[in-house]
Amino acid sequence: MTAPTAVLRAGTLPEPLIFERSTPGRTGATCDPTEVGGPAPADVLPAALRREDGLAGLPEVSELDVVRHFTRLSQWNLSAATTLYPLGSCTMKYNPIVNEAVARMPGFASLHPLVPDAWAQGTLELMARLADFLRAVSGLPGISLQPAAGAHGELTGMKMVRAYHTDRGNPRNRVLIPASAHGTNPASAALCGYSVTEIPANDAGILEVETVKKHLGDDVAAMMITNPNTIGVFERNIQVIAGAIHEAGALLYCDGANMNALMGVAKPGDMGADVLQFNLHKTFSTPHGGGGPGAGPVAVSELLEPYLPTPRLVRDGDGWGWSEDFPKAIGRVRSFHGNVGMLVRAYCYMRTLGAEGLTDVTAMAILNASYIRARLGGVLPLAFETESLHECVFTDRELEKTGVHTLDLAKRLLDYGFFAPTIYFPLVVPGAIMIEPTETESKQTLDEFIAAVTAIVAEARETPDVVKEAPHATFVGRLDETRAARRPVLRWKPPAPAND
Amino acid sequence: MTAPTAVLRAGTLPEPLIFERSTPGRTGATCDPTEVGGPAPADVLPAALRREDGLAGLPEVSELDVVRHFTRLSQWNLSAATTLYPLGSCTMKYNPIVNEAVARMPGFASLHPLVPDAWAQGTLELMARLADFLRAVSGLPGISLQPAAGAHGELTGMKMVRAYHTDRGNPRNRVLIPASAHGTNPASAALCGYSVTEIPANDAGILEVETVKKHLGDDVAAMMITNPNTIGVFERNIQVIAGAIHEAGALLYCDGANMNALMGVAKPGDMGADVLQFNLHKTFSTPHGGGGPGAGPVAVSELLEPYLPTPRLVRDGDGWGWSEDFPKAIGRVRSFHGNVGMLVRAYCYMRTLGAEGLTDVTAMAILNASYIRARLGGVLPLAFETESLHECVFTDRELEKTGVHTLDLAKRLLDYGFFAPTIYFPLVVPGAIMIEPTETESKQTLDEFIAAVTAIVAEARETPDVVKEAPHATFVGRLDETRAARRPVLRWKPPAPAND
Amino acid sequence: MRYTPHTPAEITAMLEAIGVESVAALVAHVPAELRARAGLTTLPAGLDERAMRTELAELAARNRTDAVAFLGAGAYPHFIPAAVEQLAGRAEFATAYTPYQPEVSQGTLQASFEFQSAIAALLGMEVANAGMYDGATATAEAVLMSQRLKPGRPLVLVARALHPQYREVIATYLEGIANVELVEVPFGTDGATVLPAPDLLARASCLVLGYPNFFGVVEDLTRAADAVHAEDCLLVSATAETLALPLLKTPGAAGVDIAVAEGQSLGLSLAYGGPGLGLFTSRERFVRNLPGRLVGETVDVNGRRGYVLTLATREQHIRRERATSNICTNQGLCAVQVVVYLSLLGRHGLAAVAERNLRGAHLLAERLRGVGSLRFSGPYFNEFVLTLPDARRRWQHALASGIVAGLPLGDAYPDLEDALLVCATELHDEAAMDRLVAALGAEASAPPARAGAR
Amino acid sequence: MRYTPHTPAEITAMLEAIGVESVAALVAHVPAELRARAGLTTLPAGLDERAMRTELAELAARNRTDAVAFLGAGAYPHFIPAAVEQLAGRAEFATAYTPYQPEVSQGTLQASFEFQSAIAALLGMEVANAGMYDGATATAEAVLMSQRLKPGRPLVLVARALHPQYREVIATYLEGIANVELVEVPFGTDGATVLPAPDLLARASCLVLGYPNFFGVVEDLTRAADAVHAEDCLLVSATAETLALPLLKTPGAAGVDIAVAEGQSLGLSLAYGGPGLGLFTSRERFVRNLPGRLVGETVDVNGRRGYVLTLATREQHIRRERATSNICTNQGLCAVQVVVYLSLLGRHGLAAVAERNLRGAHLLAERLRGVGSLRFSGPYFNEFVLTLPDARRRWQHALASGIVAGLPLGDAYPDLEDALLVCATELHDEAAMDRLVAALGAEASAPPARAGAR
Ligand SMILES: Cc1ncc(COP(=O)(O)O)c(C=O)c1O
Ligand SMILES: Cc1ncc(COP(=O)(O)O)c(C=O)c1O
Repeated sequence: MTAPTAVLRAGTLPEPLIFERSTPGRTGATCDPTEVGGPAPADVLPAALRREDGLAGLPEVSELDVVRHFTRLSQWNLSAATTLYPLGSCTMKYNPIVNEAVARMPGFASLHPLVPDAWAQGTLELMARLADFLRAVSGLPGISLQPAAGAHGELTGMKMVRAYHTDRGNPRNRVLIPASAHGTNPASAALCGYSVTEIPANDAGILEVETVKKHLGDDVAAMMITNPNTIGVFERNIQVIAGAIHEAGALLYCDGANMNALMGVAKPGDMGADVLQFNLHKTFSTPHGGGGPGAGPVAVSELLEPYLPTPRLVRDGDGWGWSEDFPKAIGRVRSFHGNVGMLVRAYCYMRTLGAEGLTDVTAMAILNASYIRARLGGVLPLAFETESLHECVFTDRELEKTGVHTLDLAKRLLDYGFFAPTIYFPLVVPGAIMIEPTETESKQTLDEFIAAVTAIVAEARETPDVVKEAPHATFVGRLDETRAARRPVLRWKPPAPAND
Repeated sequence: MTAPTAVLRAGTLPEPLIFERSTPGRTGATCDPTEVGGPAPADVLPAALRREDGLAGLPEVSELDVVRHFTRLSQWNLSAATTLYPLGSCTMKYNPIVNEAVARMPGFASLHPLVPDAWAQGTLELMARLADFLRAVSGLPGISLQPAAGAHGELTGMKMVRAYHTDRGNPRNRVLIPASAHGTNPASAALCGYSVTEIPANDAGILEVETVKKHLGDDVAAMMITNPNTIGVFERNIQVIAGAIHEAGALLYCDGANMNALMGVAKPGDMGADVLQFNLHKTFSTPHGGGGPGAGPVAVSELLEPYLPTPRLVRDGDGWGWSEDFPKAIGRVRSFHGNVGMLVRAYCYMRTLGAEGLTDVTAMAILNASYIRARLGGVLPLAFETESLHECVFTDRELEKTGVHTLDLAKRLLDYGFFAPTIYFPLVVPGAIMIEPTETESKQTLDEFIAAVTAIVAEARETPDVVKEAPHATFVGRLDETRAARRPVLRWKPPAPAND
Repeated sequence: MRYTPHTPAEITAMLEAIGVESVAALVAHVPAELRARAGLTTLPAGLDERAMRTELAELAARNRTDAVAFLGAGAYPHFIPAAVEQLAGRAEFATAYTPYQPEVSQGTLQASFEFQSAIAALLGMEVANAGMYDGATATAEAVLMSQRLKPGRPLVLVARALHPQYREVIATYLEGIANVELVEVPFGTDGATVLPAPDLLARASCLVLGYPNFFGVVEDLTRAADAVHAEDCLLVSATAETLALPLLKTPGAAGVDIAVAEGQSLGLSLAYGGPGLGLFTSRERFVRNLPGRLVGETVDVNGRRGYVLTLATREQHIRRERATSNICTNQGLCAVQVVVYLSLLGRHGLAAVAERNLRGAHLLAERLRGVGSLRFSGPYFNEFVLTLPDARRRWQHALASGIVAGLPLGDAYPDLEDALLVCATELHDEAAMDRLVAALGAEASAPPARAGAR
Repeated sequence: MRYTPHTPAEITAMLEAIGVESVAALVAHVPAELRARAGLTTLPAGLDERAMRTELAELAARNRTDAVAFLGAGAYPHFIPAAVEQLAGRAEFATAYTPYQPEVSQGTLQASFEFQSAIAALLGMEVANAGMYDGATATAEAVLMSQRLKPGRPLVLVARALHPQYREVIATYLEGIANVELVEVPFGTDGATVLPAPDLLARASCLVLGYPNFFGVVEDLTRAADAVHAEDCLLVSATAETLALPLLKTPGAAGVDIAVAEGQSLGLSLAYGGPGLGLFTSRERFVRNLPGRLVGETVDVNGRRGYVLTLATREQHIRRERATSNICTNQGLCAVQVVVYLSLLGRHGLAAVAERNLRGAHLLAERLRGVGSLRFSGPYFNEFVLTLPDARRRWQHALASGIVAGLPLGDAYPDLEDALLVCATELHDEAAMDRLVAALGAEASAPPARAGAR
């Protein structure tokens, strides 16, 4: 048997792949296929259409095996439920447990999407109210809840932009995007057949009206702006820029991933936005799930309402129903009606907090980020000195001199029990360290985090190798990403090949 | 800030006491006390009856503080859901997750115990069926589901024994208990006003008829026998012993904690038992909860039925109702009707497995214990060579020669990622190591455990200090129990005293 | 089989390692007559998970939990935030056992230590143990502990206004314990217990009072403590509605010696009366006489703080027939759940919820004034005794419209046949109150009939 | 406030550290006109947890989930063992994000790797990614990927028997992508797709078939692959009812190039259609063209096995406008839940549940024989098209007795106005089937009325 300290490190239990736990013939949950009559598969499926490998390569384990396996695995994650997870741009706030319980109520969870509308009035009413809440927050009149995530909302929004222009005779072919934008912005624009022109910001990290104007033209379909932008700075010229964009016949797409900074502060509709996606998993606290599911509703101005995806929720007597009757609509962007389970959670969150609570969310998110910015300002240089809102971005410009880079600092933070900030994004900041604490963190936690960063910067000077070789205290050490990409091993394979 | 390796050990996050997370004025969940009318407390409670300390000493934390705190704490436990937990006599089998879900259904969980019987027919029917199941398993006709745990069942049973004898004119004053019995047996007898005579077993670990007879007399109220006994050995003379006990006018109490070894093998009723407690949290898989809640129903022969606790469940038309109409009953042993939530879980378990499944449980429990016994027999000496059933007991007789004791071996097992067996019990075995794997463990897990014990015994010879200083890989090192007992610190105290 | 993992091949390999031919051979030494009769013939066949859930859903649906019940009387409907069960129910808490190996049980142990601390603070007492089965057994154990502390005394004094089930359990526990007589102490027109005469107290090991008592009335523990201590007797308080304590003078501040309580109100679901949780607290100097488990602080080999079970020499597994109690498995997970609840609501949330209860119950009492009258004049928290003519029949009448109008007291107190024990918590809104008033009042003008259905 | 922890004192201290007077000062640089209009005036006031749950319970109760629906058509009611949601829902999985720091995200990463492995095995394909939004978007992405792999081809061939919503999503995604025409391929009397002529295939990047298709019919992928590959075109299969695959020849074995599917059937609740999960698999040599995240195996500095996100140069955060897809947040937790389900049922349980579905649906079809007839002769799994006179009105009639008798097909296929798409899974027992037969059949003897309510 292996030496125990390698097997068990401070209470963290090891665990092989679930496939490696298999024993031929073992099974967990099952049912009796013959509990009803009816023919056997071989009686009704021609041999040429039948599966022949007996599902080789799928696990053969007991229920207890499964429980232990995934319980152990779960303990290898840091998560917002266990520690500060200050990933900039991701808004890793507390995900209220009660919202999980509500979403799992059979009345919501067991509803088939194709029941007659009359049988789904609870969910439809919830969706209608959520749409109203999103109207209130965005200041825009048209809402679609269909998109599954932020990028999907961007795609949906840009499809509408294209439909709008096409409707006017020319889809146009360029989209302006600030250099600091999230990667999904250019990718979404490209998916809609647009080429991307990158727009630089000024030295303060802010878009200048003149720079935008220089790039505008009648081939420009839209400009995509994130506000506050990815360095956490409010684009204070937004209204003038919007005017210029509109003057050029283009539309303003607002990336709403940072709405956490805006509730009670400013509405995109007032800024001149024509279309915007929400990231409910950020602003409205649906759990991130290790990468989803999220929800990316879009909000649009009146101009774009005719193009919203179908089906759309419409009044039907006292209740609600679905309508396809929108000839200019871009059509569906996914099956059924969206990630409804996540919409339920977001509704619970907004309903719980209400107007006052959501306003407080933004105020406290800004306070927390500003506090970190102020306290760490002397420890690491800020990427920009400009006032920022809900997050702040530092650079490793100074740190580098010790041979320690942003990546090392991030890894070392793991040793202190924190998840790392977003790093090397936005791309315009060399060695970016982008910190978004969110409003649900206490001052104590922020102070502990500040102390950790401060300690690491000191370590970088005094014992740089400790930082460069970090993490030391995690379940596995620093992982070899180059090897993973060079010789990709993307699945476990059964010892005896399954399909030939 | 403290050195990180002390702060975070391999993914295990540190956490202070919840009180140490408090900030004056902070609050988690709350409600608006004035959402209804009605007077303020000061208007209706005289000052002399009002609380004055403002609840000082209770936590002042946010919901996220609470979530992180208890999530982190939970990760410091080993548990049956994370690893083999081979505590002898405790039957740490897999606790099916579905049973938790059923017990939490509002229909069961939100039922007030004083609703009219007609409103509780679902729960009453479940209790009636569970009682039937327990009749089938024990071979005894009378059941009370009231007791909250095994020891409480013992107390209930011995109260009935006393009532029975009192009814016949003399409560008698002695109870015979084998030396290997669980501590709750003598403690329960004593709580019923009996003195205890300890009965030795023979060299094979088995009770001899003659030994029992020698101690019997007309002052003996009962003998309490665990079968299979705490070394896992079936008391093969049980029927003759029961005869002798009955001949002396005494009763046979069977400690049913080991029923996991008997389903489909032997029924206590057939052995001559007059009264027996079940430990549903052992045999019938309700989760142990870090020490409860459990459930300790009692089963009795016809002789003792009149004495069962009240209220008793009786037929009421098509349904069920409660009746106090049993003049000889010992009365209540607790409030309401038992740990009903645990009864629901036990019912789910028994209903899922059915006759065949429960029989298989016992067969596989015995197989697993026999396998460990066979494979470890060459590594550690058995306490007794006698055939055993669902658990096996080793001694540190040989190990001791290396300076390593049972306690050290137990602590070292923790480094290998296993919970330790029950140790130093039964008291009749010097340095006892009592292993009960249960039927839900796979051969792989047993093999890993066997390899770990084998490796530790080798370590004891080669590097005994590694074992004596264990555990090394746990969240905290070996804890100083002597200090805890000598200067007891039993609570956190608020810095400024609360109540004076 | 559902939860047993071995394949036939594994079983064969294991039998080979053991050196027997079959699984049956492993039990061949059990007497054949026993084996022959051991078949579980009357048990049904098993069910898969889907079928089992269907059956259980059908059973659950036979319980009426949808209707409005104004029932307390020892079990209190309160709102439980979702985080409470979610956190306490985490598998690592739920599927561990008594923390015999503290190094890998710090989760349970620290939570238990926090539980003891929070309970001691809530009751204003010096020490709390890690929990008992329920409030009733905790009360009985408090009486037994009093007997150990005052061994010569032949009497145990129990208020008649203590929860009847608690009194019954005390009686069951005392049965067979030589030379102790249980004496009931009456209550006055205010619903509070009339303090026993000094000569009675002088012969008693303890006086047990409910706090609030069964009628919801808040006893004056301070006065009781003075009287009781003057005769070197012990005062035991037993609280069934522990959510009253955020507003009431603590037992500790009042001078109580042993304060016990039922923890169900603090985040545990009703579950038809169990599992609940017995809270057990006392003066520090009695600690070696406490029943049940205790968790204490200590350090590990590296000086790091940690927690262990301690003072185990009081307990059955060490002391056997001389133990302070026979309790072994207690209600561990309920204690974790309670400390999660106490943490989540905290100092301020607890006070708010308690105040909401008090306000609602007093509002209800006010609204019921036309229907009946308060039986007792003493102060109360969220429960009160309503007397009204023909109470039983009116109660039946309300039941028919889906309302349980409290608990008729006649069974437990024949002198209170015309009385209902009515409870309103934060779960009862004004609409529910109106329904109760209407249901009980509807008949107020009808002529009272004799002999209502029971 | 509910989820913001600071006390006034803390806020003051923090403002001091920042060096401003008030929280408002922190947003003073935002243009005043914007701030002036920013009030959330139309939002209601907040609710405490109890009131919020009451409101949501009331909404949930307005949905009818109690009745019997024979609905599939892209979302399938299946039994989900309790362990599935319990394990996948553990806070450490649910509240982490994309594993950017693999050293503290091994739980998510290893589970994702296992997911990829299990999905590849289930579909018989060489590689699987970590998941897409749903089956429809996965299908659209498969078409886009085909376009990347066969850049010159002007056509995309899509079976008319593919789920209509999947077809719509493909159309939406292709809109604005220059020079691609979408061509629908008809189905035959067996309900299977009639393979397009070679000249069409030769101009197409891919042919997309449902497997089973929207009518429940099992297409012959092997034949299709041969025909498609003969013209150097790609075959894409899209499976909406993935629980059919344990019984069907795998897409991989049939020679499919890109096989996508909807994972909802594998342990995800219906939730009114989302979140589901897009499964995306292909040949290994296409791996650098895959959309979405990929998890790969590697080692740490000590040579210990571990998992990381890999081949990220395909993705938007590196490649931006040249990425293979714009997807970022995917459906991570759904993927974890699916791999828990696949593990719990495993090789044998999956086969058993699939067989139970097939048997039940065929039994139902048999019982419906008197009421209507099967529209298509092709083999099917758990879903089939029933034609019956006056289908719409009969469907309405069944609805009135609490039964959704499948999905009327007339809206999506005007040529199938008289047809219902009927699905039966393991959740439909014989009693439910009898109710359906009775509800649809009750009118069988009545004279068919014209123009039923729609
Ligand atoms: C600024 C910004 N825009 C867009 C997105 C994309 O959102 P999603 O990941 O939900 O697709 C993100 C997500 O990280 C983001 O931070
Ligand atoms: C043999 C035996 N008897 C009795 C008991 C007492 O049961 P409980 O802990 O449920 O009170 C135990 C529990 O450990 C036991 O092992």
